[in-house]
Parts: sequence; structure tokens; C-alpha cells
Amino acid sequence: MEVLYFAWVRDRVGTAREHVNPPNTVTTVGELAQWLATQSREHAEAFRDCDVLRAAVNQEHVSFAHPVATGDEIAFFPPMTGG
Amino acid sequence: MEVLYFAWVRDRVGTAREHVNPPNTVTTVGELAQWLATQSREHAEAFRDCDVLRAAVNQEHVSFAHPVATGDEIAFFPPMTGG
Amino acid sequence: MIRVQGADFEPGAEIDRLLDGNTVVGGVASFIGVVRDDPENGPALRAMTLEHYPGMTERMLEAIEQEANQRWDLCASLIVHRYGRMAPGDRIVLVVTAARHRQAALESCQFLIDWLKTKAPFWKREETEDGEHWVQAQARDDVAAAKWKVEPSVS
Amino acid sequence: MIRVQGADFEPGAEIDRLLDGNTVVGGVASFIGVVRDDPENGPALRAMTLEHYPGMTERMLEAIEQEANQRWDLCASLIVHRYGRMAPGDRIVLVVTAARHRQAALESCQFLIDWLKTKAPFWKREETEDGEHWVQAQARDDVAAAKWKVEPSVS
Repeated sequence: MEVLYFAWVRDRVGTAREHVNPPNTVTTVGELAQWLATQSREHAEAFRDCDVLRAAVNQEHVSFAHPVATGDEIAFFPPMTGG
Repeated sequence: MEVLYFAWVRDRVGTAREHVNPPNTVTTVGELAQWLATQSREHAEAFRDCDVLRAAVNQEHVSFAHPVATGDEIAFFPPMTGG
Repeated sequence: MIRVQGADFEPGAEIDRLLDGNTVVGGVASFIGVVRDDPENGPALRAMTLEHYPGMTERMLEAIEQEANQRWDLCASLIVHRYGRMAPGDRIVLVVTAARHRQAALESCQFLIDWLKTKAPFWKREETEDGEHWVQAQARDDVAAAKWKVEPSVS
Repeated sequence: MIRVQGADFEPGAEIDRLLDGNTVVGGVASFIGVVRDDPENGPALRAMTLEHYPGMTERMLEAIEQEANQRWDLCASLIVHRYGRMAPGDRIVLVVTAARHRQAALESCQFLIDWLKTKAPFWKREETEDGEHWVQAQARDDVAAAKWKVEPSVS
């Protein structure tokens, strides 16, 4: 899976994009977030306030209950502040 | 008094502007309109449907009950259709 | 600022001039009214002529611009209204409102154009394939202006 | 039409291009979002950077433009949104909607800008005298977007 981070989520994780291979038990966006949080101190910091994070799978807004699969592009970011 | 006509009111009267000296009994816009209607066949035609006409005195929208006096600029016109 | 003129205007240049050097403006709303051909609803339009009441037009436009600036917190505003003969596709009127917040800009722009369509002393004469005629006032436009609860000066 | 770009845009030229040769348009509404310095509410703004999600931004802008065209009878529409670093006074976003009737143009323009402010995948980072920070989402903007009853895709 390709994981993308934007805005302060990227600042905290320390990278804009990474390729990850989570275990088979990770089947939803929420499970992926929990698993990512265990990967480093920086990840843990980024995913500490999961409630404020938004996610997209393959460039579509989704809830944290949305399924994820090998080959997906998953993005994590704060609420939009654009325009 | 200077009387101005706009749009189809002017077309019917046949002039855009005229100087008039109504009798002293003419003290309001409505009385002026009634008196003007007696001045020619064209004026009578223009003021036939007084209900649809609007008036201004000295470039301020007014009702037909508004007073008129010597030296005033009085305009008669249909409802606006601009913009 | 208001202007009543026979000549065409350039919306982009007008907006740039209004904003020049201003760094507190967050949003600029604008509306351009254009001469529209409506071939589905009658004979094709060749041209139209807007007649106005010189002097009174300027006074009324200044008054309504002032009212918009009282109702909303605006940084700048502009009304340019043309008169004379125009062809389909020609610009007739421009309203620009600039404010710190977008809502003030958008609402005041709509307020001004609703007002202009009903209360400004302009009269429209159309030249179609079938001849010429004065355009009748539309009840729909009065409804749009009435929602702003502008007290009419006409009784 | 939508465009996401780093470069500035010319509102007047964009509007002219959108309308070129069109004689059924009666009204063109537009909104320009500008980088605003707000010295009364905090340290002076030196610059801001808009980050976006390339690919997703374009998809979402295309979708919302399509929705505006379904809700209103529009002749043409345009969204131009910039990303990157901008200074106070710089243009950020342009929305233009052209319709036969002014109400459709005005309402759809407001709909699109309300949506862009809350739902488009952009994130704003400000550089002030006191340092840099990511801007927090404002509840006020969500309220503005919610009045259009756009079903959010996020649960």
C-alpha cells in the first residue's frame, strides 16, 4: 500500500509518502492507522489524535471503517482549510 | 415647472421635456398629471393608465400625493426595467 | 464608487483598480449583466437600448451603494452601469464588492444587483426581428428585491 | 472547467475566455479569494502556503462543478485554484458561473465557494512575524457549506 500524509500529519510523520506492508489483520483505514502508529515515535505522534484526522482511499474521501487492500493509495490529513 | 418624460411615456407625449405653468389649483404630482392629461390628445394618451406610472420630484421618487411647486423638476416614467 | 456611462468597461481592469494595494480584502464578489438573446422565448433580439434619467440615476446608485456599505462590512465597492444601444453579448452592468470576509462580499453583491434590476431608473427597449418594444417590468424581479426589505420610496 | 495551478490568473481574461461568443448568457457571477492580512487579530501575515493533494484535488473540483451544473441551469462555469506560497494581496481562487438568469449564476457561485472553503483538499500554512503554523478549520465555514445540504463523503 502507498500511504500519503499531508499538512501537519506529514510534518509529524516526517515523510510525505511511504510504501507499507501491514499484516493481514489490517483490513480497514482505522486498523491501518492503529498499525502505522506502532511503526515509530513519529507515527505515534501523528496518529495520537485520530479523531481529528481525515482519510482518503484511492483519492476518495472515506470513513475509518472503509476497507483497505494491497495496491490502494491511502492518505491521512487534517480537516481542509483551503480556498 | 420642468416636466420630464421617459421611455414609452415620452413616446406617447411626443417630447422628452417641457416647461409648464399649471394653475394654482395644481398642488400635487397627481393633480399635475390630471392637468397635463388635458393639454393634448398625446398627453391624454400618456396619462390614461396613471396607475402604472411612477413619478419623481427633483430626482427623488415620490408618490402622486407629493406636493409640487414652481421651479420643481417633475418626471413621469413607467416602472424601471434596467440592469 | 459608481459610474454611469455609455462606453463598455473591462471587468478585470475595474477589479484590479479597486483592489490595488489593498491587503485586508479576503474576497471579491462581482456580477456582470450581459445583453441576452432569448430565441426560445420570442423573436431573436437584434439590439436593446437602455434609457436612463441622467442625474437621478447617479443619485440613486450612490444611495444604494451607501446602503450596502452600511449593511455589510465592505472594503470597497463599485457599480458601473451603461446606457445606450447594445447588442447581444454586450456587457450592461458591473457590480464589484470587496470585503474581509467572503459572505459580506457575496451578499452585498447580490443585494446591489437585485436592487439595480428593479429600482434603478433605467428603461429597456428591445429591437427584435418583429420590431421594437419597451420591456415590461417583471414581478419576479420585484420579489428578488423585496427579500432585502428595502423600503421603496414610491408609495 | 477546473484548473489547479501554482501560477497566478487574470480574472478578466478568464471571464472573457469563458463567455467568448456566447449570446445566451444574461449574468456572470464571480468570486476571487485573496490572501488577507488580518493585523487586528494576531501577528502580521508575511506569506501563506497552500498544500494540496494532486490528483484528488482535480477529481473533487470536477465533481463539485458537475454538481453545480446539475443543481443550476448554467451556460458555463470555471474554477481556478492555486497552490504554493502566496503573499497578502495575492489571488488564491477564482469561481465564475455564467447563466441565462442572474439568480442561477449568483447562487451557484456562492455554492461553489462555500464548498471550496471546506471540502477541497487544501491545507493552509501561515508565516507570521511570530513563526509558522498550520491554520485550523473553522466551524463557521462548515456552517456555510452545510446550508447547501451537500452530503459529506466523510462519516
